[in-house]
Amino acid sequence: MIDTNCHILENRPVAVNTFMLVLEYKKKIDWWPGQFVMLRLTEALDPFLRRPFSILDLGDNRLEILYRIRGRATNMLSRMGKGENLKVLGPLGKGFSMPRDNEEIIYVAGGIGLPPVLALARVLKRGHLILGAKTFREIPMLDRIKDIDGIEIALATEDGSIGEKGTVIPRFEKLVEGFGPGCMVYACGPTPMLKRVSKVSIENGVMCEVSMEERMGCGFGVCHGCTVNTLDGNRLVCKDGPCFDASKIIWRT
Amino acid sequence: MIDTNCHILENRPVAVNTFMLVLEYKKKIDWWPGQFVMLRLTEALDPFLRRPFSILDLGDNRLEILYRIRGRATNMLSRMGKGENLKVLGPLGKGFSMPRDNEEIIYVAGGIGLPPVLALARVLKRGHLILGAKTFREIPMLDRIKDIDGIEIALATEDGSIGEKGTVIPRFEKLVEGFGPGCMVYACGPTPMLKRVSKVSIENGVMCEVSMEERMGCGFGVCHGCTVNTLDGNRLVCKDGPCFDASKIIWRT
Amino acid sequence: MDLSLNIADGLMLNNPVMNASGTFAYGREFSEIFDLSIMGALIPKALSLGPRQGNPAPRIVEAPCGLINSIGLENIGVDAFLKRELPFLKGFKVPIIANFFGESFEEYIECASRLTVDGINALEMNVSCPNVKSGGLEFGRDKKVLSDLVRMVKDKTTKPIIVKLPPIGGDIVELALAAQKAGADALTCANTFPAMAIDEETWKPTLANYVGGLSGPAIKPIALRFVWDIHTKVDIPIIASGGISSYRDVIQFLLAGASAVQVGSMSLRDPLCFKEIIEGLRAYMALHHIESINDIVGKLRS
Amino acid sequence: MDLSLNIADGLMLNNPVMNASGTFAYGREFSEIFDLSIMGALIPKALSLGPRQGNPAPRIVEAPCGLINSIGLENIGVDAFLKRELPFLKGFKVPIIANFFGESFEEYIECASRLTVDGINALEMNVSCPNVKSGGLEFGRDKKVLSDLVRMVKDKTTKPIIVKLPPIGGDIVELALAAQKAGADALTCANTFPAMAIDEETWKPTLANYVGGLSGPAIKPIALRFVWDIHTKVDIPIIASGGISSYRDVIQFLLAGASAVQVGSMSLRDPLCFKEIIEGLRAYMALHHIESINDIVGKLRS
Ligand SMILES: Cc1cc2nc3c(=O)[nH]c(=O)nc-3n(C[C@H](O)[C@H](O)[C@H](O)COP(=O)(O)OP(=O)(O)OC[C@H]3O[C@@H](n4cnc5c(N)ncnc54)[C@H](O)[C@@H]3O)c2cc1C
Ligand SMILES: Cc1cc2nc3c(=O)[nH]c(=O)nc-3n(C[C@H](O)[C@H](O)[C@H](O)COP(=O)(O)OP(=O)(O)OC[C@H]3O[C@@H](n4cnc5c(N)ncnc54)[C@H](O)[C@@H]3O)c2cc1C
Ligand SMILES: Cc1cc2nc3c(=O)[nH]c(=O)nc-3n(C[C@H](O)[C@H](O)[C@H](O)COP(=O)(O)O)c2cc1C
Ligand SMILES: Cc1cc2nc3c(=O)[nH]c(=O)nc-3n(C[C@H](O)[C@H](O)[C@H](O)COP(=O)(O)O)c2cc1C
Ligand code: FES
Ligand code: FES
Repeated sequence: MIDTNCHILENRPVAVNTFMLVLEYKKKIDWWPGQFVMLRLTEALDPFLRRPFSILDLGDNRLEILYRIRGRATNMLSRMGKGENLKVLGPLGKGFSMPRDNEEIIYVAGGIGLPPVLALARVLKRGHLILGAKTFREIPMLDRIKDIDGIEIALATEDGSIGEKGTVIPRFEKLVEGFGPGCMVYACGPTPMLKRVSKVSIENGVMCEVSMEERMGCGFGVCHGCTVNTLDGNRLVCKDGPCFDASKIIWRT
Repeated sequence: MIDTNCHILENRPVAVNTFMLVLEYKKKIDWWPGQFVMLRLTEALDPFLRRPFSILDLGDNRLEILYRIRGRATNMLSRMGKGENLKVLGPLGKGFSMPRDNEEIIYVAGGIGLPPVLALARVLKRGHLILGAKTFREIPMLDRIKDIDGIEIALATEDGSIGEKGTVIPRFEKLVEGFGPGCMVYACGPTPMLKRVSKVSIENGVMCEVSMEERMGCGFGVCHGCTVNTLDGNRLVCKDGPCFDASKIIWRT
Repeated sequence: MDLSLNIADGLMLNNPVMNASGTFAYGREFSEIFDLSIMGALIPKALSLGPRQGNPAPRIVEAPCGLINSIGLENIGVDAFLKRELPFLKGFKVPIIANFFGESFEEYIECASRLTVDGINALEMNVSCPNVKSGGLEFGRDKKVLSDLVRMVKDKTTKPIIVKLPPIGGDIVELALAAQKAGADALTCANTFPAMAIDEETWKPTLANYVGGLSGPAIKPIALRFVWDIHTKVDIPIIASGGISSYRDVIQFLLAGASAVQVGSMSLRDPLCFKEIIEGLRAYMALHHIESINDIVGKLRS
Repeated sequence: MDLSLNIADGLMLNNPVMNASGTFAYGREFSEIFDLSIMGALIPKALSLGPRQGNPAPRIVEAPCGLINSIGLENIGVDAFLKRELPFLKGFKVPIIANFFGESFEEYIECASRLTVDGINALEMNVSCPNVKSGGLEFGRDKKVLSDLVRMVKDKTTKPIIVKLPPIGGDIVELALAAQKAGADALTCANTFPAMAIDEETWKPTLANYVGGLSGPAIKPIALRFVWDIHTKVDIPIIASGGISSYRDVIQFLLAGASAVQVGSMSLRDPLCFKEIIEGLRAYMALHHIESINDIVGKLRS
């Protein structure tokens, strides 16, 4: 983990309210999908806290982040332009674990839960990616997603504007039941989706890892703000996660 | 007075720590040298207050400001680039008064006190401008200053790197004494300079107007933060000034 | 859609957004930028019996997400206000709340009775003023002193009395209860926080007066907590003050139990914020199909 | 150039910059980013007798120039700390100040006595904890309770006692005087401010615990005023806490009378700020030809 100043190379819309941010990242550092960085937008003291974003890709002096406008900071970020400076702390947290050999892999992404899952699919180069969104226009970079070596893509949209109409769950259930206990599931997205994916996985005796979200104070384990309740007690999303064994999570109601 | 969003057209160094800021200003509005604007750097809440800057020029959709880095906000401003947005409230305050006909005019500027005085000299197109600075490299846009129609320029630098060595005062005294009570003095600069200029003017029975500085909360007369003590009681720099009849000012020690 | 609300007899507002006292002068400057009749109420600068010079400059300095002021309650005095400023303000057909203070019980009482005139709808007592008799301790810091003061002022005026609480130095809930018991018709919660700024280059305090009061968004989370704490204990309406900068903030304060809000520091930075806040509130209510502002007040969900 | 200073017997610091408790965990994470031996002192997370889970999430939320936390004093308990964390921290050869609290007098006393071990240089009492016996009122809110508590703890330990004052609900100068009289060796001024955040979309409090404590630059001007007010009244050293974010802030607090400072929230945002602050301090002293840090403390000019 290092803290470094980065220039913006690109910051362009790629779907509704969704942007691709490319930073010039000059340090050499190892990372793994599921890990994230904390971005500081400004030297000024407001917004005060950094914000967590998954690493979509890191290498060749470039850090790629895919983000959606959600509140104040993401709004401000979307208005920043080429040449402006950000401070980047990372890579942080524990990424997804490695699948065992020969296993089938299912990636499930809902909405802006896409980046960590997409990053993993690109690295592992095998398996099935189910991507859910509200509508066609909310899906970023569909061409690039469709072209990942070794990955089969299925889409689901709430309005049926592309792929199956509805959520990712029916397709996911079908796949899991087909593959049986041998397969491995990686998921990131809205909490209700994660809960369902976990439940289905557990019912089918399948290993499932979920990337969790929580409001963060620091991102590196010192404030104990980002706690998640697990069977092993309180765990920190930023340090013990964000990727957790789904069977350990005690979901908030 | 209006509040309007402006894009930065230029923001470039023109002397040591000194920048020329040009904003795209689309509104048509009257102004007069000595008036100022309040700049809001960011939608974020820090820095919280706007900062006052004299209008160097306003017209043809352009607002020109000449500023020097002094603290946090001016530092941040100096790092902003073309296309970024500022909010501009103005024109504010009372500018310099008109000189009477046939009068000799002396403009005295010290350091970054230059903009309002320069603006006036450019509009009136006659008189003598005495410009003081620490050193040659702190004087911005010397070419442009030297070329103003009808204005005679004298320079003084503390280190003698250009013009007379020392302050603007000796030259100023000589001019005032030469012209006598018929002349009119306009001054802006550091308080010690303003005090000396006022004193010399009063001793010579010469009208003198000084542009004052005070920390401002609002810039338009509602917070009563920018008070200056005068023979007529408390006056507001932002609303009753910033230009005041020097003989009325009760200087703080 | 109805944004109006009732704070006290004779104090009916068209909407819950007022200015805060001391950041609006007597209204003339703002009236040149927007139509003051959109406001829920107008509160001129604090008034004392006689005119006051206030503190020497510098008397304002920026702070993180806020500012510190030591204006020192400069004002033209009650009589000059009634003669020169009130007629102008009355023209906007918006309730006028006169903020006032004194350095002694007698001054408070005399002010209140002189301000009991047509065209003034309520009196807001600024009790963060040093009590000369008790060695300079602020009136609002001591429950007993505060309730005596409120009771005596109530006796001398027929106008609703709003007590503006000081945020620090005592337990604000106890002060609120004391004010209510003494007859206050509403509370403003709260005034600026005691604060200070120092210049590390000159080694001097930045304000000529050494200390001042902190205001602005910095204090908003504390003010919100005060409103929530007080709301669960008192029955009279609460007017929130402290860092309100957007219609979102207004909704938050209403949910916490405030009936109305005052906007101060933010209007120094963005003079048009009153308009934006009131319009934002209207748009929010329309979007969420909220009929009346009263359907928000105190409606925090668990 | 000498940045060292003495807070109490056995508590000599190489420089005046410490971390604040609760934003540093037990030091392991920061130790991976920079060498902890540069610090003036190290203060682990608040300890209670037994381990505590703290509050449910969300327990942190941003505020203007700061943040609100309701961690709820989650910690591993005194015994686990002594066994698992203290040996690690001792390795940095920097004074260690154990921050602790209880829910009863007995718990405070028992904590203090268990923490009276080699390798711990002083105890910092967090008195912003609800006193279960007195219906949940914080220990630090009542002069009498506070001085009883301090006296009893002093009796049970040979370590210097630092009392960390709560900023709101009582008069902080009176609390400081009470703590001094009861035997406190130093004061930390101050803890977080009671605060709240509300989500105007869900109409719910943002923190699961409803309320929390505000920290960060937002509160700096108030903390600075506290230090100044207390400094002119008490004789024991003051450790400043509240919004310190740069070496400039450190100088300001020293000028106001603090002997040392704690940095909390800022280090969540910029984990390397400790280094920058200490280096900035050194550079400032060199530039201004200041021989000793003691030549700054309380040297505000008029
Ligand atoms: C490990 C991790 C990785 C993430 N990766 C990405 C990513 O790759 N792309 C992306 O677009 N977003 C990502 N997020 C979410 C992103 O951090 C938030 O959208 C962002 O912090 C919102 O900041 P804001 O100021 O715009 O919103 P705010 O104004 O702070 O909040 C708006 C709303 O967003 C929610 N929110 C804010 N912060 C968080 C948080 N930390 N966790 C959960 N909910 C929050 C709250 O419901 C809040 O009401 C990630 C979050 C985490 C924890
Ligand atoms: C009417 C008026 C016109 C001005 N015109 C210009 C101009 O054309 N070009 C230019 O470069 N500057 C001008 N200034 C000064 C400019 O406003 C300050 O330099 C700026 O506000 C500093 O902001 P900062 O955040 O960088 O400094 P801060 O960090 O706020 O302060 C740094 C130091 O600057 C001084 N200072 C800050 N604000 C003021 C203030 N409002 N008045 C006096 N001293 C202050 C203080 O000594 C302070 O210690 C003008 C000021 C006034 C009042
Ligand atoms: C410059 C200034 C002057 C003030 N003067 C007064 C005053 O005269 N009377 C008063 O009761 N409050 C006064 N206040 C306090 C405000 O009315 C308000 O309660 C406080 O600033 C908090 O609200 P805000 O954060 O919206 O500014 C003043 C505040 C400022 C910033
Ligand atoms: C996340 C968090 C946790 C905290 N936990 C404690 C604690 O355990 N014990 C304590 O005495 N203070 C605690 N505090 C208060 C800090 O030690 C410090 O006094 C306060 O945050 C003000 O300083 P700052 O503005 O530099 O953060 C905590 C603060 C934060 C932000
Ligand atoms: S965000 Fe601070 S511990 Fe996880
Ligand atoms: S700056 Fe507010 S009155 Fe002049």
